[in-house]
Amino acid sequence: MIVQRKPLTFWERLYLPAIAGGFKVTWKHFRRTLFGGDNAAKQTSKGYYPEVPWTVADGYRGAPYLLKDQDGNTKCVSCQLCEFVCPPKAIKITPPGDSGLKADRSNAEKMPLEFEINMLRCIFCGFCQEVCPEEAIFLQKDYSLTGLTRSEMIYDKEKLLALGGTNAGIQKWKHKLEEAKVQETFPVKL
Amino acid sequence: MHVGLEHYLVVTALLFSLGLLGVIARRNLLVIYMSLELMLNAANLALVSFSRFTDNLNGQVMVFFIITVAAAEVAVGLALIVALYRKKQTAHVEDLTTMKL
Amino acid sequence: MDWNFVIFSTLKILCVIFLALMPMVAYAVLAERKISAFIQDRVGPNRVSLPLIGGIPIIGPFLTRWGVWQPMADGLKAFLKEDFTPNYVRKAYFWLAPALTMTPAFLTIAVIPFGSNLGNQKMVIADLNVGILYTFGIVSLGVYGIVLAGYASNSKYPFLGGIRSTAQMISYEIAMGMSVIPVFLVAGDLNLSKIVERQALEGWFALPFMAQQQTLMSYLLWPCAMISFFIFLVSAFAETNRLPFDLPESETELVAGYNTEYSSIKFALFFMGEYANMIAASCMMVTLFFGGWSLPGLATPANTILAGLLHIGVFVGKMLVFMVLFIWVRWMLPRFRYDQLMDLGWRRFVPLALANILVTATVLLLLNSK
Amino acid sequence: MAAQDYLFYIFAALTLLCGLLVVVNPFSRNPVTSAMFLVLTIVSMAGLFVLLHAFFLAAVQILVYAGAVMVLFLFVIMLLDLKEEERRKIRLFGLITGLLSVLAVLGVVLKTYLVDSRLSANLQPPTIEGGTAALGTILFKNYLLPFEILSLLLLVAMVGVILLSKKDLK
Repeated sequence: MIVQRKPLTFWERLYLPAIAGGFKVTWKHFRRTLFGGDNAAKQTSKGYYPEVPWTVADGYRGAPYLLKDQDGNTKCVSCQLCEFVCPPKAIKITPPGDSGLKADRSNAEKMPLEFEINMLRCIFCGFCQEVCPEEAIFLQKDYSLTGLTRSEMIYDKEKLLALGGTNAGIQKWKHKLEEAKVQETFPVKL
Repeated sequence: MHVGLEHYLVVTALLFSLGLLGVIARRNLLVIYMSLELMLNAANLALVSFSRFTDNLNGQVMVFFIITVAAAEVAVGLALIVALYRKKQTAHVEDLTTMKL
Repeated sequence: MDWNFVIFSTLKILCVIFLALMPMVAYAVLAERKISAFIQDRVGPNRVSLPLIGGIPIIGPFLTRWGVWQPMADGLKAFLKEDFTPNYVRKAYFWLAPALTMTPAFLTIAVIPFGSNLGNQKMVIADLNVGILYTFGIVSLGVYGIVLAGYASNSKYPFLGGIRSTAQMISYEIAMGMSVIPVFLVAGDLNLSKIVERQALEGWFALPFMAQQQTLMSYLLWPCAMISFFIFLVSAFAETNRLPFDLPESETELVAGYNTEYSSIKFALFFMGEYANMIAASCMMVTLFFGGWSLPGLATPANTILAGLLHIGVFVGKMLVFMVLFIWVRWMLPRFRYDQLMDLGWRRFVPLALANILVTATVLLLLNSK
Repeated sequence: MAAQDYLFYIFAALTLLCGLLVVVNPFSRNPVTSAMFLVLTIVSMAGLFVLLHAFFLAAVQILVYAGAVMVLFLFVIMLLDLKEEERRKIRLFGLITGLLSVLAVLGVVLKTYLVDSRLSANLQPPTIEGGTAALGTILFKNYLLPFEILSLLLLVAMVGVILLSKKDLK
C-alpha cells in the first residue's frame, strides 16, 4: 500500500501552529513536574529510587533467572533453544555430554553441566522465556544488576538457580492440556 | 630595521614562486588549483601593501574584486573537476592527456 | 608599549573564559538535563554532592539535592574515561578536530560587549570596527572541526554526518549573514558596542518600546527587525546543530554523526563546543536585537562599579533567556528532513532576507530624505 | 623594533612555512593536508592584512577564503575520495626546468622590488585605514560599474556550476 503524502496547508507550512502546540505540551509537563512535584517517581512510590525501592509493575522484564520446580529440582533440560534464540548471544549452555550428568528429576533426561548468562550482554528481551519448553527460565523483577568486574557479571548455573527460586505454580504441560481441551470445543470468539 | 614595503613585497614574491612551483611540480589537479590560489593570494598581499604604503584605497578595492572573482573561479573550476572525475575517474594531470573527453 | 592595556586585556580574557564561559558551558549542560527531565516528567540529576555540604544552614539541602555538582562529576568522568582511538582513523586530523570545534566557539565571544564599563575599562575584549564580520569569519571556521571529524573517522556514519553538517552550516551562514544586514543599515556601524549604545537610546531592534526616547523610525522598522531576528534565530539553531536541525548527528539515522568514533575527553570537547556555540549565538542575539547590556532605566554607559556590574548582570540575564529557549525548543519540535532543511534555508530564508534588506533600505531612504 | 614588526615576522614566517607545506610537504601527499595548510596560510595572511590596517579585507579573507572556498575544496576532495599522490621517480629534466623557471620569476620580481629606487624612497608614514565605511564609499563611488559587472559574473558562475554539476552532462 502506498500512502500519498498530503500536501501541507498554508498554516502547516508556516510551522507556527506546530511550534505553539509543541510549547503548550512541553509547558504543561514542565509545570506539572517542577511546581506540582508530580513525576513518575512520585506517582509509583513514596520517594526517589536509591533510598526508596522502586515498585516494579507487573509484566516488567528484568533479569532472566533459572527456576526450580516444587521439589527443588532443576527444570532446565539443556535443550539449548534459549541459547539459539538469544539475540545478543548472552546465554552459553554446556550440555552434560560425556560427563553423564543425569537430571535430578525423574521426568527429564538431562540437565546442563553449566549454564551461563552474561548479564552485560543480556538485553532483557524475554525470547528465552518465550522459547523455553520447560518453563525453566523466567524474566524476573531484578532491574539493578551491578558488579565491579566483567567476570562478576557472568552469572553461572548455581547463581541463576539460587536467584531464580522455586515456582510451582507454573506448570506448562498442564496449561497445554487445558489449551488443547479448550480448542476441542471450538470456542468461536466474535 | 623598520618593516616597510620591501619586507611585504619579498613575502609576496616568495609566496608567488611557491605557488608557481606547486603548479609545475604537483600532479594532483586539486593541489594545482590550491597552488593557483596561493599565487592569487600573493597578488592580493602585494596590492594591499602597495595600497597601505601609497595611502590609497584603490588597491584594496582591487583585492576585493580579486577575492570575488577567485570565489567564482573556484566554484566553476571545482565543478569542472568533479565533472572530469565522473568521466575519467582520476584527478591526476598525467592521466588527463587526451584532448577529447 | 601600553602595559596597562595589556594587563587589563589579559585579565578580561582570563575572566571571561575561565570565570564565565567555562562554568556557563558546564552549567548549561546541567540546565539542559534538568529542563529536559522536567519536560519528560522526570527529576533529572539530583545525586551528586560533596561531603559536609549538607551541613550548611538553609542552602545546604538545596546544594545536595539539585545536582549542583553534577557538571564537576561529568567533567571528571570525561577525563578519566578510556581515551579510545580506533584503528584506521587518520590520527592527526582525528586529534585535531575536537580542538578545532571548540576554539572558534570561544573566539566568537571576543567582540561581544558583555557590559558597558567597569571602572574605566570597556567590558568587551576586542572592540573591533569590523565586529560582526569577525564573528562571521570565526563562525565559518567552525565548520572545519566537523568536516575533519567526519573525514578522519574513516567510517560511514561520521562521514555522512560531516558532509551534511558542512552543507547545512554553509547554507545557513548565508541566510544568517544576510538577516543581520538590516540591523547594520539602521545602526550605520559594524561595531557591536556602538550598536548596543544606539539601541539603548533609540529602542531595541526587536522591541522598540524598550527605549530611552521613543522614535517613529524604530516603530516603522519594527517588522523588518522582527523578520531579521526570526531568520537569525532559526539560522542560529541550524548553525549550532541543535534540534530541530540536528541532522549532522541525528541518532536515529547516523548513530551520532561526526562524533560517533569519539570517546572520553575528545567527545566532551565536541559537546562543550556545541554549548559554547549556543552561548555565543545567544550573546549575538542579545547584542544585535535585544539591546545588549541596556535596560530602559539603565541606558547610559555605567560610571560606577555597581552600575557596571548591574549591566553585566542584565546582559547575562538576557542571554540565559535565550539559552533556555535553545534547550526548550529541543523538546518542542521533531527533526526536519534534510531536503526540508535545505528548502527552508535556500528557498525561504535567503529570498526573505534579501527582500528584508531591500525594504529596510527603502524605508531608511524615505525617512532620511524628509 | 615595535611589537608590530615582531608580529610581521611571525605572520610572514607562518604564511611562507604553511605555503611551503601546501606545495612540497615531505610528510604527506594527501590533498587534505595541502588544503588544511592552505587554510593556515590564508589565516596568517589575514593577520598580515590586519597589520596593513586592511581590516575589512582581513575579515573578508577569512570569511570567503577560509570559510567558504576552502570548505568547498575539502568537500570536493572528500567526495571524490582522492588517493594520496604517488611518489614518482623524479624526472631530472622536469625538475630542473621547473626550478629554473621559478627561480627566474623570483629573481625578476625580487630585482624589481629591491633595486627599484622609487620603492625604497622615503614614503610618508602611512595613515590609511581599510575600514568598511571607507572601502564601501570608494567601491560605490568610483568602482560602481566594475562592482555591478562582478555581480553579473557571480550570477553567471552560479548558473554555470549548476549546469556543470547536473548528472548527465550533454
